[in-house]
Amino acid sequence: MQKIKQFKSFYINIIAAIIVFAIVQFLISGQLLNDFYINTLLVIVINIILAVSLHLIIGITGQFSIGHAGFLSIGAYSAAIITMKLQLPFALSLLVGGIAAAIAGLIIGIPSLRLKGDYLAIATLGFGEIVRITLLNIDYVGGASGMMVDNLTTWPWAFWCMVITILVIVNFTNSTHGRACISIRENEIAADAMGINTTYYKVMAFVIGAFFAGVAGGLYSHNFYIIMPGSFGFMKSFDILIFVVLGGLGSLSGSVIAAILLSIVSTFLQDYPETRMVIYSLVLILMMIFRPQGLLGTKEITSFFKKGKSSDGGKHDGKQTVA
Amino acid sequence: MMENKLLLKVENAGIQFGGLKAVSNTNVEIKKGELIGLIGPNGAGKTTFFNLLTGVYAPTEGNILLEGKRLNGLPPYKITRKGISRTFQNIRLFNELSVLDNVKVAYHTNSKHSILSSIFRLPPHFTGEREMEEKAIDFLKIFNLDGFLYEKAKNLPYGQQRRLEIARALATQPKLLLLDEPAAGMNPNETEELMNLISFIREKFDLTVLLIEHDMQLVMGVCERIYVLDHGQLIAEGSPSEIRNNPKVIEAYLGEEVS
Amino acid sequence: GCGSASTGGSGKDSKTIVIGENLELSGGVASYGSSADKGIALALEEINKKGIDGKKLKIVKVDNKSDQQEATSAALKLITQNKVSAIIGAATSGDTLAQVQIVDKKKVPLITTSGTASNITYDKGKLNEFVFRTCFIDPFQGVVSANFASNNLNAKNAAIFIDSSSDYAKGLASNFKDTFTKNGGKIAKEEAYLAKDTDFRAQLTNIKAKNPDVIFVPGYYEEVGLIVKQARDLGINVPIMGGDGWDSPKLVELAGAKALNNTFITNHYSSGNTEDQKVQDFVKAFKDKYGQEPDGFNALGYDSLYLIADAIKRAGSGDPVKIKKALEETKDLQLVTGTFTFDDKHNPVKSAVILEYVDGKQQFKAKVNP
Amino acid sequence: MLKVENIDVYYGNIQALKGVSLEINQGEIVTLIGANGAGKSTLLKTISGLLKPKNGEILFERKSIKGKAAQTIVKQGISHVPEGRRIFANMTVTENLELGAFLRKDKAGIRQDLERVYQLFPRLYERKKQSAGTLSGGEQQMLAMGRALMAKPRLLLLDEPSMGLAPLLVKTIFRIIEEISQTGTTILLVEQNANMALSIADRAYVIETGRVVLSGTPDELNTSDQVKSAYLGGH
Amino acid sequence: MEFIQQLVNGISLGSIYALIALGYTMVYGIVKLINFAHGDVFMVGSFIGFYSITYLHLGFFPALLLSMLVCAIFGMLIERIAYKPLRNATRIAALITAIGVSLFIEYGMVYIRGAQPDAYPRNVLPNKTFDIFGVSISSQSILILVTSIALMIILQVIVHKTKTGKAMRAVSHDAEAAKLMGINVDRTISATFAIGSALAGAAGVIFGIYYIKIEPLMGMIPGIKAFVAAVLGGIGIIPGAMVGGILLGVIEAIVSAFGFSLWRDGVAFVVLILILIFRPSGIFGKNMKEKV
Ligand SMILES: Nc1ncnc2c1ncn2[C@@H]1O[C@H](COP(=O)(O)OP(=O)(O)OP(=O)(O)O)[C@@H](O)[C@H]1O
Ligand SMILES: Nc1ncnc2c1ncn2[C@@H]1O[C@H](COP(=O)(O)OP(=O)(O)OP(=O)(O)O)[C@@H](O)[C@H]1O
Ligand SMILES: [Mg+2]
Ligand SMILES: [Mg+2]
Repeated sequence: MQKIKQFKSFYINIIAAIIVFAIVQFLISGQLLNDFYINTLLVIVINIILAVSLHLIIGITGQFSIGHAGFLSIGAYSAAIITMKLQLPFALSLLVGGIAAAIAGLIIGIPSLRLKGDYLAIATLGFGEIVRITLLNIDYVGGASGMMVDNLTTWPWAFWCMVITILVIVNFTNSTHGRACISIRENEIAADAMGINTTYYKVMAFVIGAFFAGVAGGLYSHNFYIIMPGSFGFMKSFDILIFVVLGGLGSLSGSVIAAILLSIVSTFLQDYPETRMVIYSLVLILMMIFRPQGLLGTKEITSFFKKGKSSDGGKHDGKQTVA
Repeated sequence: MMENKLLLKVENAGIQFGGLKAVSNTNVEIKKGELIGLIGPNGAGKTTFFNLLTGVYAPTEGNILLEGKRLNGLPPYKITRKGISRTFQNIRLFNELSVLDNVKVAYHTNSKHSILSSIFRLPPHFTGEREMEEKAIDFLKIFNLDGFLYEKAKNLPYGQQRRLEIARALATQPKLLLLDEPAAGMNPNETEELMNLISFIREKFDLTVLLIEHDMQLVMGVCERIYVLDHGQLIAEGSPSEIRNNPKVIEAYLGEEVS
Repeated sequence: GCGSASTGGSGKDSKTIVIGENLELSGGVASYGSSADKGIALALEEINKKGIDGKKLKIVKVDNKSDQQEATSAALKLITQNKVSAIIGAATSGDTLAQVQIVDKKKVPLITTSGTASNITYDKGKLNEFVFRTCFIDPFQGVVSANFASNNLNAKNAAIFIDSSSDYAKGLASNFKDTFTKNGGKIAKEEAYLAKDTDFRAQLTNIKAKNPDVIFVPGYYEEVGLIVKQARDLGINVPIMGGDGWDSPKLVELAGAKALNNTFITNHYSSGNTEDQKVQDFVKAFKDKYGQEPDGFNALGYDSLYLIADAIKRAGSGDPVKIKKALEETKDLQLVTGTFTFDDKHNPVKSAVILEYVDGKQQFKAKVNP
Repeated sequence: MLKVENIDVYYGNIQALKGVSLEINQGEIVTLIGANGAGKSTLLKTISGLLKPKNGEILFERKSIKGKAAQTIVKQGISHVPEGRRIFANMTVTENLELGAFLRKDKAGIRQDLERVYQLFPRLYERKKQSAGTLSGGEQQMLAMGRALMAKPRLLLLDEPSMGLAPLLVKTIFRIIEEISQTGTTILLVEQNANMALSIADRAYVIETGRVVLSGTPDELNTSDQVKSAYLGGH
Repeated sequence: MEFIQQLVNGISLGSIYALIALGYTMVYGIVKLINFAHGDVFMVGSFIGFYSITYLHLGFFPALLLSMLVCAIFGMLIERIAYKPLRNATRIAALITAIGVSLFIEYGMVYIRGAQPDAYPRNVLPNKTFDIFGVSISSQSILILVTSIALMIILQVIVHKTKTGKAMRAVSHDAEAAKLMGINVDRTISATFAIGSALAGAAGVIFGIYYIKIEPLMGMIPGIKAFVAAVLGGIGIIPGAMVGGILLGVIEAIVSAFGFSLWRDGVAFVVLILILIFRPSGIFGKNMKEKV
């Protein structure tokens, strides 16, 4: 029974993805969407990949990481080197970007074994800055002035990378491995006592998360003509973090929705140059004040449609309590 | 005979925090299938002793042997896989996970499907997950928790949380089960139910149980043998009636008369 | 989508011509972007007072947050949504490079106010046809400075202190170095800093130890002001030189008039140049509007819009391709930051002046033609 | 002394107390028994101001304290020893005790009470420089009670003071509760250890899923079959 | 000699970090909030000092006090409006709010006065440079060091010896239990923010006088650096902030002295990560392992 259900939802999701893809592709081919809208779509898709990959690290595994821009930049630069310096195919560059970032994830996963909470946060922030400063000092990739990159990211590439990212992370999360990660988030000591190799899963979360951030990096660098170390500072990490938290920590669909909404808000605010950041920051503050648990809390969007068998204890989390 | 096989042997084990010898020089032997009590005043080092057994702390002296194999210095998850599982004095459930998932996590060590099979949704993933679910539900049935499978753990009433913790510990399929004050915060009536439950699972799963408890009714009622710890040292060992009348224990722990 | 129902500003007989402004109005280099913005706003007022053959200019401003990703998307928006006839911006090379391929593909001219990297207009032997710049390119100033150091200051040992996060500074520095060594001088020490740094004492201490005759600091006034001050505090009294990035009244406030004595810069114009009416008018108009002295970025922004206005006038239409063509044909156009003629790489050919700071005032020393 | 009238208390949407009323007279020990989750702790928290009732009234010495902030209620003479001790883990034993007297200004009185607490709990005296987090459970419970006494309360609310304590200490704690009561402090005691609680109480209330279902003297309750089977164990 | 000069450079840079880190660490220690807006309160403090010196013609001390006062009020307002509603929410939610507040202050300031820098007037405090065996030390850098140490001591006394300080620590461990002691939690947290923000304000004025240049985004980098300094020393520990700050300053100066100025921040972060790996709670941090 369970098995059939899982199979079914798996294929329903894939079919839904194909339909979305086809519609947008049709609009693009029919020139019904101009370049600006296409670019906005690509920005959204890249942000979704980033949000979902960080969601695995923070939302699922509970590792407070604020250096995601580090993985993004490693992916972006590695991919750019593959296409621009070595003249190899774009597809390969995405893969290499992912792998390079995953290796970095492995390395930064190691301090995570000893550090917790805010200390881990600052260490990962430091990691992001170290990556940025290193790039700044490598002349091969242009140092501070950056590196020109051809525009190769197209809608199909971006879209299917996003679908794969979501599928992999959803499938990982909804398995015993994902539950192991969640148990670390919930209570590391108990997880350990239940025989979960917490070291392994923490590092694994970093590696998988970093891999997809790296892929996003490849898409990113091939979409914006130029990459510079300056674009990958901690503010970029914060932007990604904001998607995850605003969507609801632990909710994948929440991260996706937040990434879409905030990308649109940000594009929209370009028209209000004097006040854009003031408005943006107000939006942030107000959202957090009125929905501190994020847009979806810890729930997934699907649970709003399903009644009955809810695994989230529905009404119980109306208000945070004093206890 | 199976029954008399030595399961756990603790030789001169101890641990020091800074200057404080929280546990020192303890020698404990537990045979397969026994139900043992560990009592002692507050701060005697009982929980710390559990922490030594489960690898939360590595002993600074002595040895801990499970079925003759040394456990010293192993990380907790490895010790769990070798067959020691526990509950905590202050409940440590996975609060945001459902009751069912709490138990599934504990069964994780026994699952065989790899990360790749889960990511690609290969057949082993489905068989593995199904087996886990069935097993987990079986455990929950024993504890009468199968009515709350999809409730978040944190939303359970206290008594049920305690039982869920025991169910979860059982799901790792341990040889030795350590219970740290399982009856704390329960009224006498609930305590009695718990006593029966502990006896029942011991029989059913062929378990060895070591439990810490301050409720003498429970300890004297179910334990076959009792160790008494005071100031980090074992001061007595024996059957409930021996312990009840041991002057040292009375002085340090029980007080004048026991009801 | 924002669907800012564009009125098709570039329509053939429309009364207004829409110009896009893609600048760093927030983020790391917001101060440069918003400086350019002020200059542009002043120019817009003046131009629209007279009109261009009966037409008026309208500016659509977009903030690119000092971020390349945003610059790309802003350029796309200006072109496809607002249908602009030309774009001004960005203020920095990186944010300009992020738009180059787009404007070339969409055939809309872009003029950067202060993006000095050479590959903005001409890259790997290929001209980026629709891209122009108002500022100098780097080599010229570096060469002029080096010659001045060797010939007028008789310097033999120079130290260079570079803003490593800026192409501009790196370009100036490398040309200075080449010319200075060609002149028989020696570079005693090279040190670097990054934009937004505030403490330069460590590097200056290293420089001091080498006893140079002159220090070349081709950065922007925000950091240079502090560098000059800290250098003097550490007892470094030798001449210090720099480029047009220094030109701002803030420099004097930051460094202090006294510390600034014995420093020299290359610039487009001298605000104290009483002979040049254009400069005087600009300085006065700027002061009237904003109540402060203009800086180099203000002037470059101001000139950028005038360059476009002039091209529109000659093109006689708001058609982007025609404007581009007219821009290419700009000849001896007298503006505040010099006399403009674009070379075949779309760089302005204009002369430089050398200025000395004396008690906080710029004093004209020499004029150097390219 | 304390009068609770018909209060309703909610956690978000769930109602934890449904029209609870009770009364405590000057100098009494009143005990509250009930199963896990019955709402005992909720009631204490509501009295001490940590939770606010939606409806109903709470009068302390005839004045309404309903909805007042916790710190105001402490000032009026109600001290609450919360469930789970809640001592300040990184502070020393002495500092914890001093915090108990936070609102008091009489230095001499505070000194005296400190002495008294150390007399009641010699164990705390031995550990006065130790940071409270490293105390054992029983020591922490003593500290929590000592800390509450430092406020010199007229009404002391105790939430499961014997939880997790060794038998000897349970006896000690109950002895101390009686001692405290003899000095004139009124006590509202929540206990799982119903036998013990009833043995020292003047009156008792039984609470079940948010409602008071029974009340009376210990003798009356001891003879009630309902109470016996539900709370006192089947002996 | 040159090396000693570099050490002196590093210590004066480090004392500025320390000055900002003190307020950071104190707020963190009590409220457990990484208050990213702290650097921006520092910026606001700097501007208040600037305006009161240039427009109100106040001297150094009055300007310093005014700035501290205004920042204290500003800090309390921020807490009341933005952080208080999130007191029971997750820490990470509060962190995002703090980032929002930080952006709001930065760009609110840009909106009000533009992004251009301003320069502090230089006659506020006499600046003498002492030349000791070729090492130049400015009287201002000595002043900064002395101020930081003095403020550290005052802060330490406030937190550990006064009643308010005890209340602060109690609130930091368990706010609900603190209420039961009669502590007014809201007021205590307000006081914490007031003191922390006043320190940031003081740091802002001193920074302005020492480095001259102030601008709306000036709080970002020193804010992050100060946070790093606080973590290095053991976040929440007041003397730790001091030591962390100085250490960070000295590391930066030495890295620059060896000619790797572009790697300066990178090295600082590498040192941070290494220290954390070996001492996961910073130099002075007690490794408070959760008791099981
Ligand atoms: N991590 C630690 N650091 C320092 N001291 C510790 C630590 N863990 C335990 N202790 C000390 O060791 C002693 C034994 O503590 P333990 O928790 O084992 O007591 P216990 O016998 O379980 O008491 P209780 O019955 O109250 O639970 C106590 O004095 C405690 O303060
Ligand atoms: N913070 C909270 N949020 C939501 N529900 C709560 C909260 N605290 C308690 N409850 C619910 O309110 C009810 C009463 O709880 P309370 O803690 O008052 O019970 P109790 O009688 O003290 O039980 P125990 O013997 O376990 O201490 C229970 O159903 C409990 O689940
Ligand atoms: Mg214990
Ligand atoms: Mg309770």
